Amino acid sequence: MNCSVAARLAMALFLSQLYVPQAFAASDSTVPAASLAPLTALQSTSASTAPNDPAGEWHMQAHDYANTRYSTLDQINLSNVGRLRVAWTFSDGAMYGHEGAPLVVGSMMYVVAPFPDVAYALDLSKPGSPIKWSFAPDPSPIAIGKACCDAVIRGWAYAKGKLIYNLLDDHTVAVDVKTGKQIWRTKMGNVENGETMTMAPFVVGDKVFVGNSGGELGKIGWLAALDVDTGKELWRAYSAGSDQLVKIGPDFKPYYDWLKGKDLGISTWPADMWRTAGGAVWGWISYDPDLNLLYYGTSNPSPRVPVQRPGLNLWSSSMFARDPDTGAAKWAYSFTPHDQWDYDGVNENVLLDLTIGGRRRKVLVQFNRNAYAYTIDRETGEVLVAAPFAYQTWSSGFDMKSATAIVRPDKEPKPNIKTTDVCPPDIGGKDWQPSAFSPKTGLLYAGIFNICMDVTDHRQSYISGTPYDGMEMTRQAGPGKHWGEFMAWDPVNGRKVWAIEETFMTMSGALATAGDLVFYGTVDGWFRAVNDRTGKVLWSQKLGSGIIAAPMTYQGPDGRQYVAVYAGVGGGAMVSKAMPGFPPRGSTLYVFSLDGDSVSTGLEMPTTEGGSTSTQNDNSQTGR
Amino acid sequence: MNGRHFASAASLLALCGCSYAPLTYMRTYGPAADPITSLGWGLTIVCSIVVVVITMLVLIATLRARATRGSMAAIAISRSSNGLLWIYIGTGLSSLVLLGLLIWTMITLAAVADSPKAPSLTIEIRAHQWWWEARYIDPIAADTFVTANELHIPVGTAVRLRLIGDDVIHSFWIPALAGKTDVIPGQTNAAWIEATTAGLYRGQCTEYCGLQHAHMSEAVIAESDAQFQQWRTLQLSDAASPESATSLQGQQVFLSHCAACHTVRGTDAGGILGPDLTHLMGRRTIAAGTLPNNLDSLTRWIANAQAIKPGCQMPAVELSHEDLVAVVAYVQTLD
Amino acid sequence: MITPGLTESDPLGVQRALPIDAKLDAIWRTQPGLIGTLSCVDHKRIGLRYIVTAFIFLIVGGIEALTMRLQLSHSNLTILSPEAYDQLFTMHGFTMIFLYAGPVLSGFSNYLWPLLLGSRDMAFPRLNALSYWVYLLAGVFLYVSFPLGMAPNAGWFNYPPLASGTYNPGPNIDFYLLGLIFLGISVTVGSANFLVSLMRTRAPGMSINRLPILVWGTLTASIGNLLAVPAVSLACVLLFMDRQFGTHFFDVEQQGQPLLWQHLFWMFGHPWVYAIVLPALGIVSDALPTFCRRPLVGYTPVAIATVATMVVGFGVWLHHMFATGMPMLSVAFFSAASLVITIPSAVSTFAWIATIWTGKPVLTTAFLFLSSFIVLFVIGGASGVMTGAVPFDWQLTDTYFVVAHLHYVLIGINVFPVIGGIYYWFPKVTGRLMNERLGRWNFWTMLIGFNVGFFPMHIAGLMGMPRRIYTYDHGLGWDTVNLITTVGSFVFAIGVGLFLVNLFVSLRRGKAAGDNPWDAPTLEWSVPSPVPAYNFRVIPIVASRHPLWEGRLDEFPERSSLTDGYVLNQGRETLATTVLDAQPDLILKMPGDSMAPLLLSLALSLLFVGLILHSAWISGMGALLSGIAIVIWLWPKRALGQRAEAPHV
Amino acid sequence: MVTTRRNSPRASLAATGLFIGIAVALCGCKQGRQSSAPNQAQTLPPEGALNSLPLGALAGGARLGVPDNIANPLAGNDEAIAAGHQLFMEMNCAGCHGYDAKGGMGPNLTDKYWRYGGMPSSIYNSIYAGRPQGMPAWGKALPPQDIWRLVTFIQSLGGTVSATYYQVGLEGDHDISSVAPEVPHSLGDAYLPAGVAAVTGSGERLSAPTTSPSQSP
Repeated sequence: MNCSVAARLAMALFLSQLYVPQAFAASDSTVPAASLAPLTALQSTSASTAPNDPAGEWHMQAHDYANTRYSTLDQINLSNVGRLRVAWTFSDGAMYGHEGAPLVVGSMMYVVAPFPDVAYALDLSKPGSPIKWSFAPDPSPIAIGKACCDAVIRGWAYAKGKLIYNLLDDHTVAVDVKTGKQIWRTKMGNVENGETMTMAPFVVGDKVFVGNSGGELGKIGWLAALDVDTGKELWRAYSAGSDQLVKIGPDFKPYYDWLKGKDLGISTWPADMWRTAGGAVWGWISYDPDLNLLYYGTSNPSPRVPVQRPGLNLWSSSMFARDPDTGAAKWAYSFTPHDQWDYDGVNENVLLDLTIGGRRRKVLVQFNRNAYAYTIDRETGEVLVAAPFAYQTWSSGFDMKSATAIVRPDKEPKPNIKTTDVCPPDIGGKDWQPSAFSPKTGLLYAGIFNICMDVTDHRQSYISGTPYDGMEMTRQAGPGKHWGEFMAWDPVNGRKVWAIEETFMTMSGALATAGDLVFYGTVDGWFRAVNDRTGKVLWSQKLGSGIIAAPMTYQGPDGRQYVAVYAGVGGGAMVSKAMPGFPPRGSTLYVFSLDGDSVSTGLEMPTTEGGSTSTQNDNSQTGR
Repeated sequence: MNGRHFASAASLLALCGCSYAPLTYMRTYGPAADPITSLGWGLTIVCSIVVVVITMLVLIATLRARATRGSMAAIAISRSSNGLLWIYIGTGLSSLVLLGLLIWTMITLAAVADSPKAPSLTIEIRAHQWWWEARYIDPIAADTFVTANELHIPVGTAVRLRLIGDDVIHSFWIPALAGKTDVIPGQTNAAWIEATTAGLYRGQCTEYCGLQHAHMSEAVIAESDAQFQQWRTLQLSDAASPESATSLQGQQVFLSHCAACHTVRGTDAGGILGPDLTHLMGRRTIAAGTLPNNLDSLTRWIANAQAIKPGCQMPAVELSHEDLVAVVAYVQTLD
Repeated sequence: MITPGLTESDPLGVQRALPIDAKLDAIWRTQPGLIGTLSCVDHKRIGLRYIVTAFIFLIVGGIEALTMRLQLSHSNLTILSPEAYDQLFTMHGFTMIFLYAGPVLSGFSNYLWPLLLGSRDMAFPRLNALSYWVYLLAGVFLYVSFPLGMAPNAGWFNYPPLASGTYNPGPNIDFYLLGLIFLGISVTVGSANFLVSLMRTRAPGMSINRLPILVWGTLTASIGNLLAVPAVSLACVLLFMDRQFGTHFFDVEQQGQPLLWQHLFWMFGHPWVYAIVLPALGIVSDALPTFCRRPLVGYTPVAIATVATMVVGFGVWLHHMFATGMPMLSVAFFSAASLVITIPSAVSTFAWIATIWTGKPVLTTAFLFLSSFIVLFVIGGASGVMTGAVPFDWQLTDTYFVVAHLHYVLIGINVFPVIGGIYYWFPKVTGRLMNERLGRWNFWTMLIGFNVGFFPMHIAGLMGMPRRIYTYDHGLGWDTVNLITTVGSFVFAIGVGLFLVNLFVSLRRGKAAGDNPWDAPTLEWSVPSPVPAYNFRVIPIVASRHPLWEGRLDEFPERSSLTDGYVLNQGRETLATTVLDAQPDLILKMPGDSMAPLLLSLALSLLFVGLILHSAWISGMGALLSGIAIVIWLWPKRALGQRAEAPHV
Repeated sequence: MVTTRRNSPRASLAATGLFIGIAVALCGCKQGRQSSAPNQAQTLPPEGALNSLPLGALAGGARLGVPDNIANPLAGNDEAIAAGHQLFMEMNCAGCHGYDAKGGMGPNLTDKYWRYGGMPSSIYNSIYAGRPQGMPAWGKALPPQDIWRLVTFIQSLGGTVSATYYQVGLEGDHDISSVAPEVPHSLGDAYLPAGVAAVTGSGERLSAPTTSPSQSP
């Protein structure tokens, strides 16, 4: 894919954007963009469904190793999605941002609240899904003041009868799903110095992979493997430092020459600054069982003031492909070397198999915060497609030969001087909210942003336990008044197929189902289902708070298909808290089904007038 | 007519012994300054001659035909003819002299405006209120390190200086090596220095920058290439870890009291408000040239910096005597 | 209408009083008492007030300088704290340059212009009074900050960001900014007054090639001020808005430019330093010939040189900023311009030397001051050339060499001619001669003290001593040089003291001087001394540059008529003449004494006090009162023919 | 004929003296602008030394920096506000509390809601001793003079609570009208267990912190 093709692609994309009418999206009126490309050409894009969990259950946050968030359930489909009603709800009472998705194993649902990270098991077989057990780990309160971006938890994992998740105060805990008792708790670092953990653990076989947050407080990032049964740490790979620390060995073969060399984790940093390098691992992990490779990204270099750290600052704002058993890195790629805008690299890598240039390729697609959507060959790390998916002004083009974006000098932030109209801002064209892939359409569906910023840097001292970033910024909407969009993306041609404009930034994850539907939520609280081919909104429901979590779907013991999503605004969405109409916080899990039916409905249960089922399972209430 | 020849010839005239005035620029040691010194001596001599001539003319004119006693009115008023000739000759001669000086000035300007050969070393100098931060820039990022107030440079190589203002306007000046260049916030000024002979060359901030403008001096140590490389490798290394009990306790006191403002590479101390102390004992002086770098100065400075440089940013840190002794012991391990 | 009058003079040359004198005196005399003093618009009283107030500020500035010299007399002294030293050197600079040098020359010009030009008063007498009152109140406004310990402390040039709100949050710098804007009003108003007076109030026949050089000097200075003062007033307003109302003209973070202040300041700065020396050169060019018993050699070249100096003076301001990293081409251009500006000064220097050489000099004290001025002028000019050469200026700038240069230029060219001028014109002002013996002591003490004090500063500069340091370390070789400078400064101070003693002694016991003790050629010596309120009994008709020497020089037949001319005794009147060749044009009705100037200046000071106190009420009231004072001022008066005459019944 | 009508210098000397007097009276009346001697360490009674925990560590248990009712010696002083603002940026406070001090990882410092007391002395103690939810202890890194400068800067943001206000909160003022409407009746309610939200006065205000200026955790 020589650069002329990419240029034409970018132009095509740009033109297609022009046709997107900039109509202000009323609460549920959306305007689909270009019509869908002919089906056959895309038919060939597919994704592995390992580890092939039971169709009706949801064992891991991203549904499968490839991070597709695609469910084969089709009981809810284009024809009946209009009848979706709330079946039941559950509130965990913690007022921080809710970013995780519930897990369903068998007839039990497992959820974990944000700080203080109380876990709940809900018995789906009983009416109203009562709490079977709850587990309160009681993490240290220091973590609240050290978590850079709200005391959140981005997800939890299920493996071998254990619910495994990270506590904000730098511990990983495993809870027996039968009894709700703690099996093991491993301390991964010191929260006093500013290292916290918010990422969703990722389980492969008998290993669980966890990473840290704390790039903002100057903590060096790492990915660690723990044994599922004992919690013992097997290996830990850092994001900077000597090759030995970064676990770069002889079989490390990055595709591009500027990533080759000895101890790049030290030589691309000024003397001794790799110790506070950042590159935290707080995003999503994906795994290819055939190649036996883990894929994950690292966060921004620290401090965020580029003049203090000349050099490429490897391996921050990059991604690694590692062998899960030994942790040895097979290849790596840096999205934004010497990252000056805090664009990170931690977003989800969706593993797809598609045809590019006539050849069948195993690829991964990442919508990076630097507003470029990358389609990368996941065996070799070669960048096949890199096209902007959102409005950006920081780079004047993409050099496909070295796979680096060409930086515009006037958009480089400088200390004590305000640089205006830098797009995308620090939270990027799309942040960590995970996208979904539908093999039926071969498209990726993601919520993205349309935001720019004025940024002033301030040179930073490293004072342990205090922030080490130094970016002062004010954010405003990009072209057109809307802050966010929900779009469908063609990974083969690097092209936006359709987009729905949203007033607020679209911070929720996406869910694609076999029922030709895609579900997403908005920061002002709308939960929508849209047609995955045309982008037409078929159903919308206003929830109690903003939605920044990812929806999921499962088949309950009663055989019905349910769709569940958390509504609790917080996390990154708080950057727009000054906008009029910004919702208050919440902590409610909403579960929808057709006509609101659930285990509770059925002959034996009395119904009050107005058709809503009584949820009170107290005999004294019967008959009224 | 290079600087050195002029200097020796004119040393007899020199009213001051230049040897013990370290900041003089009438005797210089580098291609960025030598042409200026010749021009300087030339200007001084030409101007002195002009002054002497004019003084003689005024004295003679006054004494040759002065009126004796008697009232003013008694002396006849007359207008002699050749007065204008004075003006034509005088102004003509002056213009010629000025033209000559102008040409010499432009030649010198061309010679010192920028380094004839491409500088092989770049130092980024950032001026703060009342000390100098120097960062040695290198294509390999890991060879970039920070030091303060004293610059080591190899003899005979041109050094590019990038001057970046951080708070108010200062002026970086090493008289023996080059003219001064202001350090202005919001812009990066470029300058260059080069030393032909090894030695210590001192300088001082010469743009009024607040209370301690008087105690903001800098120095350049020109040394052989080998010595320079050795110094550079030492600077790149992390701070040595203390051994003795007092210095270990001193490190704890340092980490809790001083880490917010000072950096010691290899420890958790990462403050950039004050100078980088990783290799403090390698420097001749402390507090931007105000005190010699010895035990007594360190103790007095850490105990009460305000007494020595009133108004400076270093606060009077309240330490018990035992902590003070410990932290001084620790600081002295940072060589 | 011209009335013949008898003129005889007694042996001392004092004219006999005639009845017309009493009538004119009654018209022009200022009422006695406090009201008279406050409402006086007589150019002579205002001129003297300027000189007296300027000398008070000279003494205050001198004391500040001596205190600093004590602190610098030896290394590592702690007589002054850094904050105190910073406030002292800022106030010394501001006082000497703004509150002494300019105003003392305005004083001379105010007193002498009507007498030199053959007129009864300046074109705008009330405006003249306003310029003095605003000057006085601006000086007081600034000096109020001194006892409160909040005097400006960022140097007389006041560069941001040091002078910005972030690094200087207190009211110190607001006192500087508002004081300078307030003083700017006085300078602008005074310059406008001089300009119009020159164009309209010259005696008939005094075409522009017959003007004394002092008039040329002050005229050029005034035009220079009118063009330059707005630059610094704008800079001060911008910095004041940055500090108080959050604008970002000089704030780097919001893309402001600190160098904008330096450009604006020096665009005013350099023309200003010429404006405070050109009138002094004029004094020399007028007084020296009298003591050499011959007219000035090369009147036209010297006049043109004066104007040329100011014109080129507008094109050299960057030589104050050679070290700020300007591009080499612009630096080279300004360096060339700075060397070129020496040529007009060379013309004047050789003109003076030729005048002494070809004349018969009488060694009075005034002559000593005026001739020794030439040497100091050349030393200052020479060191100016040295700093004009840009590469050498990279070494010299901001060292004590520049301090030596500016003191040689300012004291050499401003103070020496001013004191020489006072020795020369004291008899005309007071009718008494100053004591010559005491004058000799005063001269030699000042000359020796000045040179012993300030010449070693060249050496300190060449040895690398930076400016504005409150102390220095031993072992830098600066100790002895600074000690000599301190001693010299004290001797110079004693010299100035002796001058004041001579002044006060001669006021009471000076020998009677008569009308023209020096037998000088110009018009002011044709009137009795001390000068009556109405200056001239009759407006003279001028035929040459030196009306009182025409007879003896006998170079051409026409003679100035000093006794026959326009009497103009119908109220306060003077003659207006055409601009170029001064033909009688019309009779100007001059306004009498008025309180409006004082009221307006007090109202303006209230406005500025309100601004410094951040109180909108007080400044609002000040603005309102200023408006009212202006209305009172401009109210049309019948006496001045500004209202239609009532029809003659 | 020597006339004495000339204007003797003495008269104008008197005039000048007169005006200096008036001007001093006019300007002298400016109150409150006492200039603090720059940086001369005001020795405050530091109550007890902190234990030797590293700077970043929790020091909740440390003894208080100053007694509770001491007034801020630098209140309202221009230099102190400017120096305090500079320290706020240089000591990374802006990183947690936001560059406009309106909150981020750390709480908003410009409103009326103070978890650990809004009086200048309580703010001094919060800085001096640190707080359980992640506020580091600055008692050893910053001398008292600098901490008081930070407190003066925070006071200039308008959020702090005057002593009488605090007393009213403690004793629960029965006459509601005397307390500013948007303030809850009693300021002094005990600190709620971690994580449990207590919705106070104006709905959105929570004991939990609002979130960060930037979003990448």
